Amino acid sequence: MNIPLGHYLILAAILFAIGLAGALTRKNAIIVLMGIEVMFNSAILNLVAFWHYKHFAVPTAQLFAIFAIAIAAAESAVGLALVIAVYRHYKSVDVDEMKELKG
Amino acid sequence: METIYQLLHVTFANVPAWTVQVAAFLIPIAFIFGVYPAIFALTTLVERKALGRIQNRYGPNRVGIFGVLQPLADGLKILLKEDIVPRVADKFTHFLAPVLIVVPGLLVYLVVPVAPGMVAVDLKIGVLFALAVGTMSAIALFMAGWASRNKFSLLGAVRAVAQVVSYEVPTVMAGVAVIMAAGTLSTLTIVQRQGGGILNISNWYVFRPWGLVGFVLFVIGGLAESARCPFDLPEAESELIGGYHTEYSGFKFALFQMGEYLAGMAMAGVTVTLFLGGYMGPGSGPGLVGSLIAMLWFFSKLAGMIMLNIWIRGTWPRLRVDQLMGFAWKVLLPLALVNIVAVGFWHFLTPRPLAWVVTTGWLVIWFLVLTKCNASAILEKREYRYV
Amino acid sequence: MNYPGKGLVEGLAVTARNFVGSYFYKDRLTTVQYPEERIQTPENSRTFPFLVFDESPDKPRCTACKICEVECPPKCIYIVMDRDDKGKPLQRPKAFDIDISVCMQCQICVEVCPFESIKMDNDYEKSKYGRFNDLVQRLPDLLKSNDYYRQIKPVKAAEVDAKLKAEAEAKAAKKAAAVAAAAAKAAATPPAGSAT
Amino acid sequence: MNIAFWIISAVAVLGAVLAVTLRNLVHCVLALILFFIGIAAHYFLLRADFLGTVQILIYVGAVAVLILFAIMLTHNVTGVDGPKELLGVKWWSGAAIAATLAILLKKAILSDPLATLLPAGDKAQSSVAEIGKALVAGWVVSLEAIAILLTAALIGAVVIALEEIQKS
Repeated sequence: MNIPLGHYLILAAILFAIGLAGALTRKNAIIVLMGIEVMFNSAILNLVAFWHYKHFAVPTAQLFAIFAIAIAAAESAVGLALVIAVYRHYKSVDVDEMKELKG
Repeated sequence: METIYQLLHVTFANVPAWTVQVAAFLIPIAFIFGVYPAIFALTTLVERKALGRIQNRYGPNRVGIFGVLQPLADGLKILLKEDIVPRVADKFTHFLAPVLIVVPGLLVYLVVPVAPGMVAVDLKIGVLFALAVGTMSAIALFMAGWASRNKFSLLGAVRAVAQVVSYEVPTVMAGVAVIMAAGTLSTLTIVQRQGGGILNISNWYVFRPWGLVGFVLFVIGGLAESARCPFDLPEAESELIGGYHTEYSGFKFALFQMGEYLAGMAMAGVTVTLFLGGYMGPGSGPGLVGSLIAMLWFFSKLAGMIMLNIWIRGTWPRLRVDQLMGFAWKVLLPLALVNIVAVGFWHFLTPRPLAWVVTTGWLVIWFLVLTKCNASAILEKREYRYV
Repeated sequence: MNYPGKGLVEGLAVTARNFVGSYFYKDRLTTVQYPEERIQTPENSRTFPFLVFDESPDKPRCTACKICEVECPPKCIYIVMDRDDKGKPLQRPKAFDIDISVCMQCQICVEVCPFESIKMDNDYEKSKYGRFNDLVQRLPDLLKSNDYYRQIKPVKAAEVDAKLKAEAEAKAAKKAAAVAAAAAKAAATPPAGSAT
Repeated sequence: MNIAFWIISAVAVLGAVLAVTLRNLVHCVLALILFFIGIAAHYFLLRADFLGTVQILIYVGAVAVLILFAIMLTHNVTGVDGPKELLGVKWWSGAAIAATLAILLKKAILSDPLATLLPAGDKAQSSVAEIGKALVAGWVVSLEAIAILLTAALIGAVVIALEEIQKS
């Protein structure tokens, strides 16, 4: 495979930008979470790309990726639970409507 | 693939090398796309006949001698049927779901070895791959149920997804026991570890205390993941009409049936690989004759697992939804975790008889404890009028 | 001994017994393989009426009295009496049609028939391709021998035969008596006549 | 292999774009699944097949299903966002942000000498055993921390989602 590392980094950057745009512009809290997932994944892709091109002999980067995936899974579980709780309260998942800090 | 390549390379020494490479690449694919759907077609017939015999009926015996052409007739009939798509359905997703449902079932066969060295791809993470790909069917089921715009379809889809996700956990845990014992994730190596012993049989993992428990857990999990009886709640006719495939007809419906059966057979194949010694059996080994015997062993074990599935389908009633979830989380998951500890005992206790005693005792004690804890969920024996 | 999952295992045993047993004991299989094997229909089962003849089809028991035609609730029977060249009734039907798409199998025609001529059949394979004319049973379709009747309904046929025989005997006896009486009368009158 | 890279990248980018722009929430999740599968394929291409499988198992098998369930529990699912959100001012501003960020990152990446780095040669698959050994040898504290984190997240999610039911 003679794809330079830069291609992977740019791909990850594009995906990160898409995820960020989604997280910033969409009103629906679930889609905001999905945008954050996209950002997470692009970051992990970066990590794996660096591992493949630079430090193939040591599995540390893969461990980091696994930890990141685990954290992302935990984050999405808690985030979605929060979304459901917020929906129960406001009867909406529109992030623009969640202005109050008190319940 | 490498084995096939070498076999071809030795046999056809004077053809160009790239031909051999392409052939070695195509043969496993052709095998997977040819043999397993053929077994699926045969299974539909065998299942109907066996269910008939279980209910003291004949089963299909009209088309061809003993009804052997029944799958052909079914296929023709279903091909000629009209394909109806609901007007309000989400057309694209509705179309995509039946296509996607066949894919995971076929992908699992990539890592199921049928003879020494004969596996389409000898992945180092074979078991994990099979289990991960098996989960993907949940998405296709959900797409089907949601795209149909039908309450019953959606309910069936939600049930299917919840069930697959819940039963995935104990199934993977039961697989972890085998992975720990074998020390590898490669399916080929796991099968090789089960060779030797008396007649190539005594080292099968099912003949270990933890292996037996793992086998039972894996079979239950496999039944639940492929939504077969007694876990066929996603398509419970009496409750949900047809579940997620209510709004499908014609060839798409056939694809759903095919995907379901292929997934069930794939789980049976993985069970055979992990617990029943894969292709290991008296007479199986390297070389052409040994490979053929090994293949025979594998497919007879697969047939045995399929027959077990049919037997269970013909016998046990469907679970209730709350019982389903409770069973997965309160019985199967703790038992799977306990089983992992049992493998640890097995690995570290040096005199084998001691390991047998300790592992068996550990598992039995925990089984009894779990039964006691779940006693409230076990129904009282009821007397029926027609015994 | 009671253990968890006992019922499940027992259920598996039952189905396994069925599975194996159905291959060895034919009587476990209750299915009738229909076109090849048929079960004897019960005596009281009935489908559509037919006409009984005794010796030959051209001498049916039916006398074309039209009682059944009159009594038939859905009016599915159509009878034309046969007449000779001079217009004299021959006491047999020239046409006897039953539209089985209309017939409701009520058996009233059988009840009212004074000659034990019309009976209910057991033949259920009456499906036809045509929708109108094919479902009308003509006289040749309807005529069936008494042997056939005995075969499908042995008990009733025996009763009918006994009754007809008794009637015939009574008739013969009556006739004989009448002949005897006439003879006696004839024997008695000439002396009187001769006396006058 | 180069073709594989471009195809998989196209699939991943398509999935990501559709996931954040589509109106129908369930379609968004399906596009997100496409994106996850694309990323998993990239892992396979980068010879990290354990990670690729984990990606499928966790993201496609669990997270996507979780999101689907969250949608089922919160919304009447279809056509809720309306067309005005798409191609409105917000959408354009989002696109501008994404484009700016991507261009900036691209400049930064290309200015670095690492960007032209090629893999040293065709290497074998990474060993799962190595990862396992490293997990329980050097990184066992992190592993335990992750385990505790996951347990806490599980309990936390249940508590948060159950709260209202207990009140009512």
